[in-house]
Amino acid sequence: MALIKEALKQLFRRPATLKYPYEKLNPPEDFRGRPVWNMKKCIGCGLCFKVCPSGAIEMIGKGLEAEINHYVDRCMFCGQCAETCPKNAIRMSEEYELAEFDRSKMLHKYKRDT
Amino acid sequence: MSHGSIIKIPFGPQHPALKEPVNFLFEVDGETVVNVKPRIGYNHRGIEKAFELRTYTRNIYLAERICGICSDAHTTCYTQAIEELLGVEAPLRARYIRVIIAELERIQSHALWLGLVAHEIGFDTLFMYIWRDRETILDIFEMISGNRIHYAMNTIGGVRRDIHAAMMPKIKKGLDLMEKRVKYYLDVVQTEQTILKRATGVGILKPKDAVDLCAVGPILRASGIKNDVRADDPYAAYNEIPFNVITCDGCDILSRIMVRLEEMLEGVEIARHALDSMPEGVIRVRVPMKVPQGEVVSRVEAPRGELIHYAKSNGTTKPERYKVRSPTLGNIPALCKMLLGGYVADIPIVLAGIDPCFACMDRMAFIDTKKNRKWVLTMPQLRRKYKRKCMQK
Amino acid sequence: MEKENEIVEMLKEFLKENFVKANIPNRRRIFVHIKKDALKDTVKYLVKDLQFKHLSTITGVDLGKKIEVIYHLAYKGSIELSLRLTVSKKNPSVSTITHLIPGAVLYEREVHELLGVNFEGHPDLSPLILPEEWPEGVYPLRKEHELAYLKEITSKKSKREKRN
Amino acid sequence: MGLFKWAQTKSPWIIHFNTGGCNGCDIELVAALTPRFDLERFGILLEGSPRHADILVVTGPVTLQVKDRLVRVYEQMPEPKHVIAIGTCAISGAPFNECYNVHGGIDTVLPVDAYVPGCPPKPEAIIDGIVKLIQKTKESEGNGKGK
Amino acid sequence: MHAEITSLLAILVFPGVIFLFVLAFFYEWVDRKFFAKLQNRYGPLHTGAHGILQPLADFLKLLSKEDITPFASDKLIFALAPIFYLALPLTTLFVVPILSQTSLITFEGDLIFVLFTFTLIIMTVFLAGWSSISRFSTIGSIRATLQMLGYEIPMGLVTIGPAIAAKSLSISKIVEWQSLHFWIVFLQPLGFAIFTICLLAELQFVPFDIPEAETEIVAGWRTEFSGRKLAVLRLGKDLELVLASALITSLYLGGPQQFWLIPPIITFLVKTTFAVMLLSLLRAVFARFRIDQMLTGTWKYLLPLATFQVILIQLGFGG
Repeated sequence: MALIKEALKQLFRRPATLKYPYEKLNPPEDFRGRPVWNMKKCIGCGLCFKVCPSGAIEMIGKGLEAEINHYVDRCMFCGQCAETCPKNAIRMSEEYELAEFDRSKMLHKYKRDT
Repeated sequence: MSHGSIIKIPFGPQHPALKEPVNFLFEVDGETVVNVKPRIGYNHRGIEKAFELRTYTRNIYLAERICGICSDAHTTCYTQAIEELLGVEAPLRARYIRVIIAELERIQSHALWLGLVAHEIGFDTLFMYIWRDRETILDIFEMISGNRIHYAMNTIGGVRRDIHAAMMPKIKKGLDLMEKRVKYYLDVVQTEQTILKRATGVGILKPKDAVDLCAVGPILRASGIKNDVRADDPYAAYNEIPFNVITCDGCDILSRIMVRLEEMLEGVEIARHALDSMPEGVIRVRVPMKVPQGEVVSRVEAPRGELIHYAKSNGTTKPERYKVRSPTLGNIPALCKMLLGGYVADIPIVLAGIDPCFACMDRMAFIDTKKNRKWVLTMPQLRRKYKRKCMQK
Repeated sequence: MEKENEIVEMLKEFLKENFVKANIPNRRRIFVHIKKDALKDTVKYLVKDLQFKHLSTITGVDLGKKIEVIYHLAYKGSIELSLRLTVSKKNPSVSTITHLIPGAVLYEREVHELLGVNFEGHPDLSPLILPEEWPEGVYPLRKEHELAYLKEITSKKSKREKRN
Repeated sequence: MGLFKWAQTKSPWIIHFNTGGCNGCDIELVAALTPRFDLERFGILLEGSPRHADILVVTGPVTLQVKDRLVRVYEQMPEPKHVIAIGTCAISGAPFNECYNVHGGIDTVLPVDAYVPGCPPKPEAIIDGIVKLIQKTKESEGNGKGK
Repeated sequence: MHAEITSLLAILVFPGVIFLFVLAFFYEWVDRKFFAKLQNRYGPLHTGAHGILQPLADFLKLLSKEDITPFASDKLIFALAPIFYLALPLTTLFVVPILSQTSLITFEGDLIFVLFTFTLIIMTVFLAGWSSISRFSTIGSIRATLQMLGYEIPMGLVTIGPAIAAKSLSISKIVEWQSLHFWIVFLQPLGFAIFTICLLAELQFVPFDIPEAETEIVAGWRTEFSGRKLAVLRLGKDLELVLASALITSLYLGGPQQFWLIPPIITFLVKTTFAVMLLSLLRAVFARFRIDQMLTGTWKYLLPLATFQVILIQLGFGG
């Protein structure tokens, strides 16, 4: 019965629940969500793809012409790519609601606008 | 005390008491357990082999994913080992940050564990309260590292993110809240009759057995043996921080609960001290890709006990051999000892009592196929009989 | 480092010709290389006389032609002594230490399973195979098995199941 | 929308299965049940028996040992049933690609209805995945009766 | 003819079958909501207003699910057990006064009948679990029966208390007596406590949810049931909750009484809701006992206390 006081106290308290889909908390500043490439800055050095621990990044072509494919279904959001990038072209966004029904939709392609 | 036939009861691999697949075969005489055969290869992924195929940088994240609850302990152990091979030392500030993260992790891990124990004995309300309070720590983690679990804080040569002055008030507030709540739970656990009934004198592990069976961590400490890697073999900045090694000599589940709760309080103190006395400076040093030849043994006190990594390098960018022994594996022989002679209904709580983390343990498997064959074969046979019958068209 | 040196000296004296070499790379870390046959006596000496009661783990390393078995023993939790010995790959066997340290049961099994080292006198060293259908004689942590080969075993197993 | 269909979208019971993951996702799934996120708001209950469940929530890459079990649990579930893969390793097995005992993502074994990436996904992301799946069943054809 | 239609309507609709089903769903919602509130969360929220339709949604969903009969099971008993499990509390509810101070069916000794059906319910549980031929169900059913051995006798003893006070074995008479004198809870608080504890065990609520302890034996005796059968089992359980709360109300809290202008049905609903909340509260603040602890506990403490209560009444206290 040690908990009875605490339990009864809860009756007069608002639930601790965050009514999630209806109210959202903003993720903190440095949240590690889906990485986003800024292709204006990218020089196509390929470091991100070499360093990725789970092989989620694919680079097609070389140098400034390079296209980057990012597979969200393989990404583990560690942020090593963003940390390694010499030009700071990768940013960890605050996007985390990434659920999909189809794996093919989880591929994000980045290409330099010319 | 034999009442005739011995019944074999499988426990797992999919079982609500276990959030992970593992299997125990119990031989039961009446309500008493007379034999235990663990079979715990279900989480075996083959990580040790994978270590040899990846570069040192990529391995940090693999080490992190050995276990989701004590991920920081694994990375600390890994980065320490590689730093020693490289002959570099992480900056002092980085080591202080490692201590803070490790202690926060210990608090959240123990909170998680206590919640699960409460859940095992059907005390859902306590479970809900504890997990609610645990969110405080997870919020702090999210703020510091950008993720609730898998903080990815450690890197070879230091830590990746700094703890800024702006974060201090929130961390301290969270620690204050945790301290208050833990003290309350300490009180609840000692006064709630139903918990005392379920936890006192259950899962006894005598000090001598604990030493002989090489138990580690809170299990060992709950058997009254003072043993803590943080104190005995200080790493990170633990040699600069005063703290107590908590022991309890009840040898049962209750003392394991007490040890962990007291450790949470101690963890709050350590984290506070570290936050206050953290020196200024850089948080990481750059290290080369190639690691010179050598070998090293690295030890860390994970929330579940002594964690030991052994690394051998061969002068390339990939390790030659990497070995991990997680605390849970070390505690399995002790667990079998605890279960013997106990009640069937006590199995979940005793099992939970060692805070099993099979994800850690099962990077390597051990399966006793020959002995278990009898069961392994009968279960599919039994299940095959369960032919599905669709009544609805 | 005094204590560490002292332990090495004591071991040297105890082992005599069975002692191969020792080094102390860091504080509280000792690596001692001994001859295979002296294992039992050494562990007994370490456990009974030098208070190395805690066995942290046993590591097996594939050196190519030889397999190295390392026993990590801890002195009252602080000094970690790694006792190393090598066995030939053709006939990898070493005597068990389970009667001295009961906690070694699982570690020995693990090394047996993943590297194929035979521990003589182990109470229950039945074939420890990873998944149930893992082929005998394939030890995943040996260097001669490439990942591709191991993965092939994996996929073969799934294919066989599909046919059923 | 039929009455049964409505009931199905309002009362999805889940069963949780770890196929050899690191525990991170499992913890976050359990955290989603606790007061802060409270999955019961949507009528979601965590059931122990596969016979009672509608959604199989799988975490972790499929290891060889656990594969058969996974299929068996799936087969024990009554129709209509869904599978959600939680976490990156359950989707593609990616962090453990070089591990010899890993079979790959869940979709190599079972048909998956929804993927929730993240390592581990936040409880919010898990709720998001389940809610999206419920939305999808609501929109799909059929009267909601089992096959 | 007219009277027959009215009584038929009374049995089928109000306060009979349909009303009781609605009440069962309502009380499940009350129970879940209150339990969640105690745990500082919302509980069902998005199904209907404040999730009030949640139990109905669960029920309908289960009806629409595939119904699997395990191949090895005893099919006849497996199919019949859920029906019995539903029918028993439902029939028993007819002898409990709901609408007025007399129940639909009343006879001298219906209290004994209620106790008898409580035993039968457990026997159904046993058959349900036993017929599934699954380890977990079998253990669950054995535990249910073992547990019954513990609480059945104290429960029988304490329910004699109100009967002695009202000098009748009929629940309706007991209710009537209370409206003329006091609520029996004031006369026999000890009996009330014991009765509540026994009902917790009967309902298999924490701390006595041993037969369906999720972390030990999956879902206990219900493990193998799915689809329609599970729906019926859950409804049966809800009806049992209604029955339990109705019994607390009629035996100890005065039953459906008329207060000024408030009709008896309202007082009945208020009192039973209170009883459900009490049961919920109790199940929130305890941990589960072990089966042997439960048995020794009931025999060691509950039984002597129940006997003591009866002796007290005989001595003229609380009678």
